[in-house]
Amino acid sequence: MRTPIAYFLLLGGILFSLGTVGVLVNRNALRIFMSVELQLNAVNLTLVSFARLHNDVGGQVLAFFSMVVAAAEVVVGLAIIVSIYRRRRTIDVDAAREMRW
Amino acid sequence: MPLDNVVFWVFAPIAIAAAIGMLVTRSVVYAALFLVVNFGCIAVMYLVLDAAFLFAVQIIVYAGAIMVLFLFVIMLLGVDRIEVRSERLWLQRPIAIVLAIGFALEVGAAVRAGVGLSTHAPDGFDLLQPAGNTQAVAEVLFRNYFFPFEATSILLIVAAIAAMVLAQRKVRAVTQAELGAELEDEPEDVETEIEVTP
Amino acid sequence: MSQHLLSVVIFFPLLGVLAVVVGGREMSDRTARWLALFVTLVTFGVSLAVLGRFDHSDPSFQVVEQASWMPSIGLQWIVGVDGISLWMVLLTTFLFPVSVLASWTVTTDVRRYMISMLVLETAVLGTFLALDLIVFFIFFEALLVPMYLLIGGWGGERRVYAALKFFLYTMAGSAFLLVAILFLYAHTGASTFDLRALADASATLPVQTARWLFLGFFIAFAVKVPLFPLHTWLPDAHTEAPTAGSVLLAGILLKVGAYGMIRFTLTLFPEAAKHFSTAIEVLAVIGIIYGAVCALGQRDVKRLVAYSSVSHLGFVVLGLFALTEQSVTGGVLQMVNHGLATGALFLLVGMVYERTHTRRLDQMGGLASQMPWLLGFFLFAVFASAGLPGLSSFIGEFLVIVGTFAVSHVFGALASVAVVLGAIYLLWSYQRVAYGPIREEHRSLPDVSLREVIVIAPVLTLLLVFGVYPKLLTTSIDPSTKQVVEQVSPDHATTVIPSNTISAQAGSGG
Amino acid sequence: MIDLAHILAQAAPSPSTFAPPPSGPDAPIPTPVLVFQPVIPELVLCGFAIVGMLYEAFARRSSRTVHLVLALAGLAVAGIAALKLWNWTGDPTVLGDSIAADRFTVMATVVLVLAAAFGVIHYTHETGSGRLALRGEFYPLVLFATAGMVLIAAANDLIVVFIALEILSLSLYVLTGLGGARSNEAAMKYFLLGAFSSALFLYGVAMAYGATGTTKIPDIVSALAGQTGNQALALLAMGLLVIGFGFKIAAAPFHMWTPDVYQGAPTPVVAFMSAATKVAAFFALMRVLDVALQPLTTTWTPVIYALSIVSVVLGSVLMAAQRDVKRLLGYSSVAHAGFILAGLTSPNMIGIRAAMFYLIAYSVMTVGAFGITMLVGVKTDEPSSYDSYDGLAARSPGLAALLTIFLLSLAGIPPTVGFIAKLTVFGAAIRAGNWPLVVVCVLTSVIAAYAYLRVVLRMYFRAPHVEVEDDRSLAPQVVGLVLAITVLVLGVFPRLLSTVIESASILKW
Amino acid sequence: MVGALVPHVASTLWLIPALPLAGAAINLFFGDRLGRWAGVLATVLVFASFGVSLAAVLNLLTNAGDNRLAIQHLFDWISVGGFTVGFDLRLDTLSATMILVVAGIGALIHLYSIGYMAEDPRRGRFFAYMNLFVFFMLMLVLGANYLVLYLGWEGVGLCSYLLIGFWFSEPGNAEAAKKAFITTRIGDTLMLIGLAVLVFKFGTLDFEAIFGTAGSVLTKDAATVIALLLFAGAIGKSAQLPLQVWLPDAMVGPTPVSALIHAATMVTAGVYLVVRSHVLFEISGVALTVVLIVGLATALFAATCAIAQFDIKRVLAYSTISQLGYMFIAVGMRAYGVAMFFLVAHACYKALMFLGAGSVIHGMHDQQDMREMGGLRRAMPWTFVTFAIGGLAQAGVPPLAGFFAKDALLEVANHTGREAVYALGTVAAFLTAFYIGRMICMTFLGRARSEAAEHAHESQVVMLVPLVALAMSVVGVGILQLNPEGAMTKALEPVVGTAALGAGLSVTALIGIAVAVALLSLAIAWWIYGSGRVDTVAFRARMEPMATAAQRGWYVDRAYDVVIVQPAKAVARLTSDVVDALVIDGAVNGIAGLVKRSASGGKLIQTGFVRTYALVLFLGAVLVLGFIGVRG
Repeated sequence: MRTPIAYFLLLGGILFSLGTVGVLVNRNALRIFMSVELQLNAVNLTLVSFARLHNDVGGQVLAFFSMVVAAAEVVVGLAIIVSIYRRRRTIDVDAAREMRW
Repeated sequence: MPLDNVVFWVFAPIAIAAAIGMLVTRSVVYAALFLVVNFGCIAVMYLVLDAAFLFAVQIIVYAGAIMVLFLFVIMLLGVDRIEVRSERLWLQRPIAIVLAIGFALEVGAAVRAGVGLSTHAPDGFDLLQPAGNTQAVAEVLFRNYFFPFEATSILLIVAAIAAMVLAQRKVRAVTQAELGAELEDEPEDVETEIEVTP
Repeated sequence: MSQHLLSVVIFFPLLGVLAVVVGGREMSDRTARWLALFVTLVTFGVSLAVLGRFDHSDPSFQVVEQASWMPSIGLQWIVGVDGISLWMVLLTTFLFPVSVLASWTVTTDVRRYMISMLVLETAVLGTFLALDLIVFFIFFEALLVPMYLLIGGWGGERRVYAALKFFLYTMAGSAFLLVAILFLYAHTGASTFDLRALADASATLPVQTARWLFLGFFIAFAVKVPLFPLHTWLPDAHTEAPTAGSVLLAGILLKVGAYGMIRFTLTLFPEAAKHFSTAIEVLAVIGIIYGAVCALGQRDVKRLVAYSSVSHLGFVVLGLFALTEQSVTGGVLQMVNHGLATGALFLLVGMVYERTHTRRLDQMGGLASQMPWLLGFFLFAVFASAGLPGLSSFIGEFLVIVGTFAVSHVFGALASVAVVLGAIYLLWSYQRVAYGPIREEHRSLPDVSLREVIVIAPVLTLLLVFGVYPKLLTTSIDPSTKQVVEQVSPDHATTVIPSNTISAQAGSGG
Repeated sequence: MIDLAHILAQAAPSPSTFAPPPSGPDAPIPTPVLVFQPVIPELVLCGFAIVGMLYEAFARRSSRTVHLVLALAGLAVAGIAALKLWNWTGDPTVLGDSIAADRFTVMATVVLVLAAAFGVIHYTHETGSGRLALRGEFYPLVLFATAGMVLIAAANDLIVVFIALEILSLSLYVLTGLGGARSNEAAMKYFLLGAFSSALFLYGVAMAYGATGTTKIPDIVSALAGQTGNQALALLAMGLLVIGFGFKIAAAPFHMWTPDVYQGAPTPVVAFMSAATKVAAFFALMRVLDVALQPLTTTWTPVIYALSIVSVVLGSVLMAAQRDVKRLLGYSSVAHAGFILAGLTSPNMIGIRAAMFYLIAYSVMTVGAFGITMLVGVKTDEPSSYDSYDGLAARSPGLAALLTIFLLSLAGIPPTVGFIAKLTVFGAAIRAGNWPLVVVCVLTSVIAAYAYLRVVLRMYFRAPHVEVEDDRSLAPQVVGLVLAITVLVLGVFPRLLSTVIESASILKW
Repeated sequence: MVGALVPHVASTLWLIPALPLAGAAINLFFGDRLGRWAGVLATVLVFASFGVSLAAVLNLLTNAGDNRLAIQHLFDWISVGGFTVGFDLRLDTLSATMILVVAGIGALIHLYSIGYMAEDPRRGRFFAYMNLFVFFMLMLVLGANYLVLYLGWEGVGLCSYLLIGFWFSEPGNAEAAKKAFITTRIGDTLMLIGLAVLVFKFGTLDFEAIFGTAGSVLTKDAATVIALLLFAGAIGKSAQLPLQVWLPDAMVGPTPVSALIHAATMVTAGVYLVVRSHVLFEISGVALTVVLIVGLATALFAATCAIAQFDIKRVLAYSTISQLGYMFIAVGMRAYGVAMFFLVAHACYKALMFLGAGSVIHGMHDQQDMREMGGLRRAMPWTFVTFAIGGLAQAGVPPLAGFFAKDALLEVANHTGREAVYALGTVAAFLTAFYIGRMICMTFLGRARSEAAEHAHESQVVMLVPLVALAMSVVGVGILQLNPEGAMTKALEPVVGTAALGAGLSVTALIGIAVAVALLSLAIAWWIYGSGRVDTVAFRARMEPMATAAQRGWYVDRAYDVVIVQPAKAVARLTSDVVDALVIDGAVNGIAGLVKRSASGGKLIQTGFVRTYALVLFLGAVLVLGFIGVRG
């Protein structure tokens, strides 16, 4: 393949940063969580690119693991969000600041 | 111009655009859909990177299962209607963006120093996987990463239990204070709470 | 038993604590008091046994006890006694029964009170006997807690503020001490905290380093002493503390600081000690005069005594850092004497307070006509504290002045100015308390009770005895100080005092 | 299970003597030698957890006693199994180098198991006294969390670290939420931030992989040492990993979740997680820093140095302004993270030992402290607010005395273990030449002492001005007493612990 | 060593101070129960002490002149690193003179006190203090080194404090007592510094050693410094200018106290000190001049004050100051024998006059104002006669002791070519005679000017006996020193050496002048105050404001108060209330406040918004990575 591997890595980095922005600027718990998913995907991309760089399938396996983990995380995360919504009738994270200082 | 180059330059922008779209769109549903698009692009990248197996998994697990789950929750909660975007923390966005850019630059610098912007992946990757990518992945998985693989099983059980705990609405004794809080929060839960509270 | 004598001295009070704790709520206040008294008395007895086994001619550490404690960092349990610590220990074990007996009037939470007292005694004894820097530091820190509880729990109106201030002030000081100790430990290569070993090893340190470490040690002790300008915790703590608390603070805890100076700073960093001596002497002299002047300005009798302590401890520090044998011995002597004299003063102030329920000078007066004996004792203590010859403080002050004079005429002269000031503020306050017409509400106050006589009499007696025959102390103190001084400044040790022996002979002839 | 392991061991050829990769779609995949003894504790924990789960699922009305017994049994067996590994003579690393079998791990396991046991006991009491609704799933989740923690301490492979991290995190998210409204909020905060930080951590793993082409610590260290590794990426990886761990150990500036979660989560859960999470994360961190990134020592020590300073200062100063004991303990956990990091600035055995000692000491103190806060000021809206502590000494002297001991120990006043712990870490730091750091630490510990003393002061010198009552039941007080005695005994005879640690502080890879 | 020659003396010396000490101890604890026997006990013990002293002195005099020295070493008081101070007693002719005066007159005054204090409920305490005083005074004069001397020195100060303030319930008394102690303490402190210098120079405080080597050890300047520091102590104790202010106020104490402490013994300790240390003064020379000038100034100053007083005791107080001035004049002229004789004589007649005054006050029911008296000679003849004898003695009427003393002094002044001293001395003598005359006239002559005066009564026998005894001593003691080279001087030679006299006016001429002056001034005094021909009130009015100024001691007190005392108080208040409370402690609290504020400010970061937390977390992440990037 002709594309420099760095491009993929940079793409991953950019996506990760975008995901970060999403985490930071959103007030909607679901959006935040989606952004986290974006980050994880960016990481996966990075892993796969490195796998290609090293000529080592291991990287892909790692990405696979991270997908599994992501899946598990999603389950729990969504469950938490649902329970939050049940209790507060909103998933606006800024609403939850009873504890501070 | 070789194919993979074309593919990259076609899909990378789309992926970024989709990500940005996810950020800026007003509706959560759209955001989810943008994310699906992004995942798709990434899947394509996997293909370019000779990770056929992951390409499949990406499509099935992410674009398929996970995002559907998301959409399902969105619908369940019906939060797509009420979407307040006003920013109370006025410094939050600028700082966030600046930091993100900084982070990206740092990663970029590391990559540039570490990998080099023009380094090409060595050839002969397919030689390592005579029986195809899936076979190779499985081999590595079950040989070197046997134990992590086992560990993930625990993870999944935990996730299942967690979901169960959080999902089921068990009646719970509440302290006076909470009861007060509940009263404001969710009127319809009150009587259930009260009747079971000794 | 015999080879663990010092450990017994240190930890015996904890047995009392144990007993009280086990006794629990069932134990009556009365029992608790008597128990505490008994325990402290026994401790005193044991310490007398130490005195018995002490060889006065031997300047080095005796009855030493050494055991590995935390080998991973070379921490050891080393305790030993020399001519200096011996008297600190005896002073402690002597003042504690007195304080306990003086606390008979405490009625709230007696059990917890006595527990604090006993824990405090153990901690103090530990500081005086420890020869391992960390062991010392442990006790040094540990004694903050019971004192904190005593002040905060049984003190005056602003007790909480005073207690917290006392605790943090001293802890902040000791922070530097800890760092210095660890640094010393890490950089001398001798991976031990044994004072004796480090004293040799510290000689290898670069001069600059040694000086910084010296400061680290010194600040901690300067706060404890307290040396001007680090003294401001003292008035509050003294004023708010309960009687026994004040007695122990003034009598013993301040000595911990001075003791630390002579035992550690001088021993470990002789060069630095010499290098900083002048600066420290200046501070000490300022403290002497400043404390006296502040005392003059007080309206609260306890505060006044507290400031007088600042002045007197200035004497001690001056003596220690004038680094002549006379001055150092005088300093140590002054530590004991001040402990007794100011201890007595606080005891008596406490007795007066228990009757009049005021500490304000302008609300007393004429008490001498109502309570001749109590005020008589008071007067005795006042003159003892004012350094009247024949009472103990005089010898100490005189030796300090003489010794200092040999080094610096100015400091010697300035220090003796405090003699006048001392007389002024002490007599002034005594006059306000004892003389003049008596106030109506004080007409029916009772004179000293038998218990109070038993409390105060021994202290006053010692003041007289040590004043007339200080040799009791000096015979054992002198060799140890001689050793220290020779180590720090060999040239100072003896030469400053021209000993024209012939005439000295003629003097003591007959 | 052990037999199975042997059989497998016989069956499979050793990875060193691999046949050339067989071709063909349905050729069997040779698996590496499987030696399971070192992971028996984890397996036991999971096993009991599953049993507990099944019981919860199928019992009509699950009894807390059964759960308690099950959980304690599981923990006990796990602990014993771990102790059996003390003299492990087999390969230092097993299961394809993904698990390290050394005393370091054993140590961690024992501590974690104990912490979990206390958490379980506290929870049982709390629910028993009706202050908290019983959720049978608590017990299995705690066991799973413990398993994850043990795993993270034992992990010799970054991906395993990551998975274990997720196991314990997911369990803790849920456990955090097992309370009222506040715990719900706490759970959400903890989860969102946790997910965010674990993404960073994973990115770090990826970078490590990119730098060295592997995630196995032994290979990483050899790669980096042999300079075959890629410096720039390795540094990036190191940074990201430190950040990920920093979140778990609550080091500033990654600590923000701590006070809220500590305040919001049910006290028994906090008692467990405050101690266990720190222990697990720190043990893993030590493995990563002192083994995997050993070649980069000169680069990571300054980072740790900086984090340490920020943590102690921020933690101690903010403690001074608190009005809620659980929150106070939250910030104190930040400060303590800083102290431990100070110990780690000496990148060698001394630092590791100091940190281990401190971690164990901290676990005892914090578990004890939370155990007492659980009992104070029950049946009030703000049980852990300072107001509930006014006049505690007069109300229930026992609790006051115990809490005082723990607080003094946290403040590092001798003769408590807290002092010895501080002594060891400061000693380590100074030996590494970082005396300025120690000066900062010591001074801030004075501020911290002020914060703790404010509580002591309220307990002893203040008259109660709000109507409060305490739970004076015996069992938890006995537990507290045991811990308090431990605090004092270890403070007076630290060698009891230090000697053990000395022999346990050798990391194998 | 030398003392060893008279061991039996040396071995009994301790008994002399020990006896009164025992009395003090007993009376202090059991005085209340002893009742009136307290006084008896005290008196007996002092008499015993006097007996022992007498025996010791006689024993001492059996030796040849140079061997008249006995030293008893009781124990080592201080011994630190080669610096040793023994608790030593020393008996030589000088201290012999002193102990006889102290014990003898002390005994008589004790006897007198039995009567004087008969009604006082606290007489147990009183006699305890008195005995204690005698003890300390004896230590002072017997001390064989400066430290023992200093012990006595401070001790008598203490007793003076206790006894002046004995009736402390009256507001002024305590004030006076404190003033006395502190004023003298100022001098004492300088003296203490002097001691330090001595140690620094000699390494010992022993008289023998110091005086033996002083010539070789000390330079002139060093000697001057030491001498002046010691003299400062003397000034304080002997109430010389500028520290004379305390003595007049000290008169609020019981009269026997004034007689014993503030006339006969303690105040003369200064003279004793200077004579004892004459070696140092002589090496310096300058110091002697200073002593002379101070003495002269004081003598005149105090005399002028004495003239204007109305309080009989204050007259005596100022006269005492003035007479002490005379003694210092003698010392300043190196006429130590004369000075010592003056001391003895003065002790006798001044004690006599004080006791007389006491008897008067007693008879007048505690009335001390002479304007309220008059014509008492009829009511109390014994008192009148004895008092008159004392007065005439001080006025310098031969053949009474005072005459010989003053005459010898003036003769020395004249024959050593100190005309100025002679002249001024004579003036002072004139003034002395005048106020003595005035006092006698206002008190005993003329007619009773008040109720009390008419009903005044003679005192009881126990009080009159001492008066008579002292009167006789005043008459008889003159033989000790009929001229400057009299027996006293001879006796003191081994201690103080001799000073040769030059030529001047013939002795007879001097005597003539002296007597003439005395009689003339007495006559004038009688004409003004005794004859009744002069309206004293109008006369005084004419003298204003001089009179009042003199009565107020020329406002020295007021000046001190304005210039020193008040400012000092202000400074003290300022230091404690502002500097310490606000500045130094303020700094401490400031730091604490800073921490608190930063805490309450810093906790605002913890907004409760989870996104803020994330932001901070990410910020930290970026910084960490940046940090690494920069470093790596």
